[in-house]
Amino acid sequence: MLERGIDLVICVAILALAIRLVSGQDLFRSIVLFIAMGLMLALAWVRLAAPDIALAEAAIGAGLTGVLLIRAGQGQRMRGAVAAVAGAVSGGGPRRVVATAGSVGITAVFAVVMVFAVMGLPTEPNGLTGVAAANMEASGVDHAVTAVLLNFRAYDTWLEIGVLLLAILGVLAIHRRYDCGGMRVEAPTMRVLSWLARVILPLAILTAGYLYWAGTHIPGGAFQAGAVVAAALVLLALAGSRGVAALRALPLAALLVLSFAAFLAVSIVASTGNGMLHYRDGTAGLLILGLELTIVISTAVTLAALFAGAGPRAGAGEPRRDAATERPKTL
Amino acid sequence: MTLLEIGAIVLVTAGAVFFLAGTVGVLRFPDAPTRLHAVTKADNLGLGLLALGLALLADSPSTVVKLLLIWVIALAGSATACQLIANAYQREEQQVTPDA
Amino acid sequence: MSAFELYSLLAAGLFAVGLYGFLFRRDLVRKIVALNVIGASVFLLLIAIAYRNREDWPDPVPHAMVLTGIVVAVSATALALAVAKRIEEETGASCLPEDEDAE
Amino acid sequence: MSVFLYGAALFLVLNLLAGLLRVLRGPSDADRMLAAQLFGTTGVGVLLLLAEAQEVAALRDAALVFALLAALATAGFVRARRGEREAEGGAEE
Repeated sequence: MLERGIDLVICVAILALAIRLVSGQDLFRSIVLFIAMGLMLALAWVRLAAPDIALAEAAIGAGLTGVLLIRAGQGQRMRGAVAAVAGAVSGGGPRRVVATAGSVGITAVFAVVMVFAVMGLPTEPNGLTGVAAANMEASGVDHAVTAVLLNFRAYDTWLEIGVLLLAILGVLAIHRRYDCGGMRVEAPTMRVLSWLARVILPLAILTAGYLYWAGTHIPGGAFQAGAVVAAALVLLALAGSRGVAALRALPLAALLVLSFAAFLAVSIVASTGNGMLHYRDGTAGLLILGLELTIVISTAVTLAALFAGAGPRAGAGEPRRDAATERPKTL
Repeated sequence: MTLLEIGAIVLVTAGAVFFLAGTVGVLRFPDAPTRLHAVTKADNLGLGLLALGLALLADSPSTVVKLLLIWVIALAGSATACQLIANAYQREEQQVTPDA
Repeated sequence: MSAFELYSLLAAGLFAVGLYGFLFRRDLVRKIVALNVIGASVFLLLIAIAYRNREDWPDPVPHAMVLTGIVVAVSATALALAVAKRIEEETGASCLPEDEDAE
Repeated sequence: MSVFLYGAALFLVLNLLAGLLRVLRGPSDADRMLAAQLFGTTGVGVLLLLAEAQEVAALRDAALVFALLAALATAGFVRARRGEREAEGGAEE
């Protein structure tokens, strides 16, 4: 009874938060509401017996996404670009009313269709729980989610790492820089923050190591570990240290592609002829641990570098750096 | 019900009262610096009492250590965040009334 | 009402709300936030379905999908924000040009 | 015992939602950010309670991660603020 009460409160809160954050006028307020929604989502994952997702949400949803959006929103305000596009629909008077009613109407129709689609889901569970459970013995790990990620569906995970790589390449290209120099904007003036960042970094690395190790038998794993380290690196950068910005282009590139390359190497060298990333008997446990370690490193560096790319360019008032002299010759 | 469980209930309840006090403070206090008092002091004390209460129920020493570690880290984070927000607020005020 | 029904209904509603923001708000950062709301709704539906299958040992496959999905979502968000910032630097507006023409 | 823990968790969630009023009202961004700080601390508390009530130890790890990163969003906020002021200062010169 109480448990259902918690579920109900969480669901109503998430929906109300979403409506407010989508419809509100003040961008910063919407972003804070989005961060609050991330916290409520973490509670939803807890209620739906998905502790792995709750861990990822704690590191990414509440931490990294929030700080990315805050930076973007404040940067936009800083450049005075918000006022011009505050309203959902431009114009005034009856035209505006009609347009708003139209957009809400379309959304409402869509919502009804979605509700019917969800209610029409088959009632007989027909998932892969049994198949996964039957193959756990051979997977090399004792935690089902890790087994799916790095053994049963390792191919998907490999391509996901590829997506991360594409995203960072895109950000670096847009940023017109091939290292993370954009992160260097911060002057190290806030001593409390530097203190905290220096305390948090070793603790974050410790936590990441624990999550990495825990992932083989209880909820946790490489992605959560990487995200925690990334968040600590971002905190360090915000405190004025150079963080990943200290990396030159070549080591940065090496760390970014490390995991993708490791998957490629394993699929060529260590797999059986039955398919890519089909591990040989008895090697699965060790290979998974190795691949996970590369995921931790690459995810951490990639997420931290992504943050650098989305931040403000070296001081809004400062003239743009001459790309030709600063850009390293090759990636 | 064992003595430990009763202790846990008392501590967790006390913690919840402090959380309530913090929320009331955030909603009712007149400006940002006073609201910061409510968030940082009341809520962190509440979290400490809650962690202590749950530590009584813990099944292993490592869980107790983890609970206390969480509290200490939360303290450090929220103390820093409090100072940062206060700093930002102060500058904002100065900007609004530059001659004051 | 079971937890599965509750959370999957929430997912349906959340998708519609996110879609509204994505289609009808003009500011690019807002569109990106709305896209994240849509993402959250998809994740919720997947996890709710995993929970329905067996509450004591939920289906690990959707869990793995959502886990990778969250990481992909944050990197896509970062890329989208970088594009939005560049658009703003080039055009001085924080929305797309065709939206401005619609005024 | 678990009834008590669920009750306490529900109480904290309601507390958290009450704190949302401060985000909606503001008036300054600093007020909104301090409300976010309130969510962080309360959220850690809820996760700890649910970890005990549902007997899922991993939720304590999630609480640990939340606590570790509690100041991240605030740091981003203050930094962006500072950049904003520097830009304004530069424009005045």
